[in-house]
Amino acid sequence: MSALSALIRRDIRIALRVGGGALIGVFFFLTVVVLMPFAIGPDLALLARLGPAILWLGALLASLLTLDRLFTADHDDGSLDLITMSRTPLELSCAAKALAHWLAAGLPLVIATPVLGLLLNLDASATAAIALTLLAGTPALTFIGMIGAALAVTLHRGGLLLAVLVLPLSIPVLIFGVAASEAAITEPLSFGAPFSILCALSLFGLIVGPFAAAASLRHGLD
Amino acid sequence: MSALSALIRRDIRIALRVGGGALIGVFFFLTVVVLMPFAIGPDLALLARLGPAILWLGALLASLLTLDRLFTADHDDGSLDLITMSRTPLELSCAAKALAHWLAAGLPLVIATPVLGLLLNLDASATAAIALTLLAGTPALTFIGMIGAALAVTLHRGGLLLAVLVLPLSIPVLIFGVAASEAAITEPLSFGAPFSILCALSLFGLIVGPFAAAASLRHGLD
Amino acid sequence: MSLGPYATFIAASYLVVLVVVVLLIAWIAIDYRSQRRRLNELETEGVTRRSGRQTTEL
Amino acid sequence: MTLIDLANPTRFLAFTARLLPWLVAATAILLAVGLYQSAMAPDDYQQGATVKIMFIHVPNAWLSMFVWGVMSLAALGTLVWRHPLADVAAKAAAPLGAAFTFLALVTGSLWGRPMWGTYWEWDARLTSVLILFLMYLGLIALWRSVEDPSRAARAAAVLTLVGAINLPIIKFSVDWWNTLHQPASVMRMGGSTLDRAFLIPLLVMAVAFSLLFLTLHLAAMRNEILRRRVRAMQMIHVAQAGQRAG
Amino acid sequence: MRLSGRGVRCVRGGREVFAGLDFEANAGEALAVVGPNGSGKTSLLRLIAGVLAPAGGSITLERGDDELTLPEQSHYLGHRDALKPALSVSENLAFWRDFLGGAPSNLAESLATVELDHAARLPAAYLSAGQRRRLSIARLLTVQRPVWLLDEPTNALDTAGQKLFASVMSEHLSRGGLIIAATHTPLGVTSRTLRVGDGL
Amino acid sequence: MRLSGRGVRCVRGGREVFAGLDFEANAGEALAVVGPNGSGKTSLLRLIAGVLAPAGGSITLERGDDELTLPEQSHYLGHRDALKPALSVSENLAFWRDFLGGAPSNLAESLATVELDHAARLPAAYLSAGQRRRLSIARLLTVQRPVWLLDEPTNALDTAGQKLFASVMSEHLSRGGLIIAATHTPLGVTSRTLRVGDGL
Ligand code: HEM
Ligand SMILES: Nc1ncnc2c1ncn2[C@@H]1O[C@H](COP(=O)(O)OP(=O)(O)OP(=O)(O)O)[C@@H](O)[C@H]1O
Ligand SMILES: Nc1ncnc2c1ncn2[C@@H]1O[C@H](COP(=O)(O)OP(=O)(O)OP(=O)(O)O)[C@@H](O)[C@H]1O
Ligand SMILES: [Mg+2]
Ligand SMILES: [Mg+2]
Repeated sequence: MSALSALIRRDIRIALRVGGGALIGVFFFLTVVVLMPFAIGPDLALLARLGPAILWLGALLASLLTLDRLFTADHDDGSLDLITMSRTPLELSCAAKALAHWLAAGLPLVIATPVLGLLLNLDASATAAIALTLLAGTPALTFIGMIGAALAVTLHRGGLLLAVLVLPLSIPVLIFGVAASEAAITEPLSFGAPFSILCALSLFGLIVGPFAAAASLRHGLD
Repeated sequence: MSALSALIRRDIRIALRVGGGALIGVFFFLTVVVLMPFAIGPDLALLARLGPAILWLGALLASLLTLDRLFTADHDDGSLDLITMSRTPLELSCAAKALAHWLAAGLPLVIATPVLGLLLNLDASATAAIALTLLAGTPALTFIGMIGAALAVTLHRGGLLLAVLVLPLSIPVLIFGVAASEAAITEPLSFGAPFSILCALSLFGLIVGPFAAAASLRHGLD
Repeated sequence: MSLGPYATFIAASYLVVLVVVVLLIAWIAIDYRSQRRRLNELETEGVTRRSGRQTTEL
Repeated sequence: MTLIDLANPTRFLAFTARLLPWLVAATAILLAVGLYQSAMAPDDYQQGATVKIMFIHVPNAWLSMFVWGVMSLAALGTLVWRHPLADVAAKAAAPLGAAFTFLALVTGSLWGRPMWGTYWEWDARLTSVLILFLMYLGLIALWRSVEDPSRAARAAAVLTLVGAINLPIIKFSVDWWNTLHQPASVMRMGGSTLDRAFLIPLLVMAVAFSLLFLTLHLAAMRNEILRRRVRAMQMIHVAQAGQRAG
Repeated sequence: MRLSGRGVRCVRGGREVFAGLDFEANAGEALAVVGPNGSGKTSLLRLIAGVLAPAGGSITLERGDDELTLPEQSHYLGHRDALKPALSVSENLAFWRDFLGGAPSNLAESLATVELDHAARLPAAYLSAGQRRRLSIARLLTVQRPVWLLDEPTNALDTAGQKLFASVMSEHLSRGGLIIAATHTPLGVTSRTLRVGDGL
Repeated sequence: MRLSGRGVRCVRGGREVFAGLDFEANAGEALAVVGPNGSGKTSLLRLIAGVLAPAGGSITLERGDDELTLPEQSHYLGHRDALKPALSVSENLAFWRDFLGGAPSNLAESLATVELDHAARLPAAYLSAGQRRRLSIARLLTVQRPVWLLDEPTNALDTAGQKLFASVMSEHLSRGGLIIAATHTPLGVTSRTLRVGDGL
């Protein structure tokens, strides 16, 4: 237990120190959102309509941008060898690392959503709905992305195909996330269905992610 | 001259072999485009109208996604020291690296555009116009992003911080890229003006980028 | 002086400016105190700044 | 005392110590006069009393851009002359600039609600100020995230200069953007030429805020110099401890 | 306690590095693995550490802790030093202590042993090559493990550092520890020698 | 040709590493930089290589090529070996040859000198520590530079490799080259010694 909490604390600390982790993720999110009107035009109604998609894309991007080095950084400096050798099961260590990543990079996005909702002219209930779906969905992004991050360690000898195979897994999350947010805005009654699928995806990722990542790491070291 | 071409060939070869670069960029591009219909709903006219904006946003984000390790990878393995010491001016080496990155990661986006145009219900001439603006504009994105990538070396940290620092700088490119594409679709006569500004921005980036990057690299090594 | 129907907005904007300026001043003042204090602490610990440095150095 | 002398940090500290009280007094007096005049200013026939927001909004908006200009000059000093005092000036200015930009945004929003019926509009000028604000935040993040101040200074200088080139581009391109999508509709007020009744309080407030910036900037620079001295002495402290151990 | 390998075979990148390798080391003994560059010394250590899988043969630890696997009872000190540049020296060490389950209190002590106490608050990015190596050695001291797997441990150490490390090793041996070290230079403690890759 | 430093001062991360350092080396001479860990040997080499800027003093090369700066006439061999794991051994070497402007033909020859010819087509990721070091040394042979700046060059080399490298160095010296090497072990060629960091 204390081993896992040490790992989580270390990763969060590094994230916060190196490049400001949380805050910078939020900045990035903010910048992406600010970019939108430049591309789409200052049409507030349209912006509001695209709001959920924009916020979800921003969140996906903000998690993707930092996720790819989740394990390669530890591999390159040799930490991963020691983590594999340690008495903590590798699955738990992987889960702890993903959790730390989500705490440092995913959660701040959820917290920043209300401010961004204001800029996109979303009303309070819509913003709340999007924040809720992000809260339920970003863990899935992190935990599924973790598999790709683990494969990246294995693959530094070529064969990027696998990494690309993992990315599509995050598309369902994105689609149901956006669908749930839109449902919440346009027809509140049908919010439940996509939202529960989103939660199911997150749970699924929570279970499959660490095992798949640990399996590919075990075979990936050399 | 042969030094620069050696550098370009090496970087392209690594990008293609280790992967990530081109394929992941194109893949992300695809994700963004596929997601939009879900967000907007089945309104084909609206989709076509937003087409240029969506494609440009996708391209902007996709080039960002792969740019952040442009110099840090070379810094971490010591190549950057030797590149700085060599007889090739650092500005030219920087430009060569950015060019290689554009060839490996930017050009595939341009090539993928026709396919994505189909998904967005754009007609042939509109797709061609967008591809043309992307061809003229993505070099600007790469060359401006290069400044951020160079700052990453100075700061010992990659990823988001740079994206945040550089994203505002790429806004003019986005504005004129979208403006030119839309002009090509709605009123072909006024295509020239924004398009030439776009080209001017690319040229401008081509000049400022390498100098700024080289300046920050020179001070950044230790 | 009557501020009309939008008095809250006017008052709010003046208030925000006041608060931010006061915060800035307070931050600078507190920062000054704490730097001075740490400098004194170090000096009483017998740490000296090196002599013979270039004039442009801090 | 020449400019060269001022470049010496110790002399700078001594000089500003003598200058600051006068500056504080001047700022306070001008602010008081400006506030009094703006309170006494008549209502605008179109905007009513909300025109009073102008007296704080416009100076802050001006300063938000002016401070970036100051930082750009300092950045040149850092890169060309490699002068540590230029680093200090740039670093001390960034939070101040961010604060003024923030105030321009907030007061503008608060003015926008009664005038346009909305706090925020994706309008050219508003968006470019928001981007300016983001760039300030990015710059502050950069300053904070690098341990070694002189390294941070050079990185920040490159970014400041690139940003400075970009500012006019943003402004200029934003016009294009606007004409393509919607006609310009903002930033109008009772005629383009200001009545003297508004102009004089506005100018007084502008000068007062500029003085405020100057005062705060000099004070923040002093803090920064002291901070670096503390840092240098801590380093020596560490080295001396190492010497004793080794 | 006895660590032994029987007929160990190692394949890397599709090529056989060595085969039929036998070795053994008892508690209190150091085994120096020597051989030309590319003969498979590092590979052997990584096999023992469990981060590589053997293509044949077996490696066993007898009379160790039965609850734990061999890697879980081992320290591995490789070329890559598992330090995070953004964390300070003591933060780095504290993390490994907590993660590997060391006793809570002996951090400052092991830093002092490797003469890094004055640098405890520096970020690890500021360390020189030898200082990094010393910090890695501090990890061995902070967490108790009976088996030490060392890959060219004296690299980058200055003469004083090499002496210091020799005394650290003999202290470990005298407490019943076991050391397997790949090396090109004399190890500094009495050791048996295992030669790999002569056939190549 | 003569490389000399006068009153060189080095500050890293805000801390002074050394100050007032004088040194000189003439053509055909090797200078061994020695000193305890963290005394600034690597820093000195990087100052000469131009990747660090001195905080004071000056470093000059007399009677070299007037058209070129000192770094442009130097080879730097550091801890990080500037190899791309995804490229093969010969691709790596060919890149540095082309980029640094070496003669076109002598690639296979220098690989043979460092005994890596059999591994020419392996990806560099597959190399052992000593093999990587040998590949870095091949770079020195492929491109001609009068000044060699070597940071613990014999690290990870086996005994044969150390001998081989000694002969490479003396060959370079006999052709009028100049070597500055930071080291903790005897260099293998006759050299003068520069001691750094004794004051600290
Ligand atoms: C968030 C909202 C706003 C922002 C970010 C903003 C920003 C700015 C900026 C940057 C300037 C300086 C422009 C220059 O000197 O070129 C400015 C000036 C000005 N603003 Fe605003 N503004 C906002 C809202 C408003 C509103 C709602 C009004 C009035 C209805 C207004 C009225 C003015 C006026 C009268 C000036 C002076 C123009 C001049 O220099 O002649 N602003 N604002
Ligand atoms: N990147 C850096 N930033 C700040 N300080 C550094 C950096 N690298 C090294 N230092 C500090 O500079 C001093 C000299 O380091 P250097 O690497 O030159 O030592 P060295 O003599 O090569 O030591 P070693 O024998 O261990 O290789 C050390 O005290 C170290 O802490
Ligand atoms: N990651 C890898 N993938 C494939 N082959 C590898 C890998 N690492 C090393 N090899 C090969 O395995 C062999 C043994 O390598 P190893 O690193 O064990 O040698 P070593 O004895 O430690 O050499 P050195 O003295 O140079 O450290 C070498 O021939 C090398 O080419
Ligand atoms: Mg080895
Ligand atoms: Mg060194």
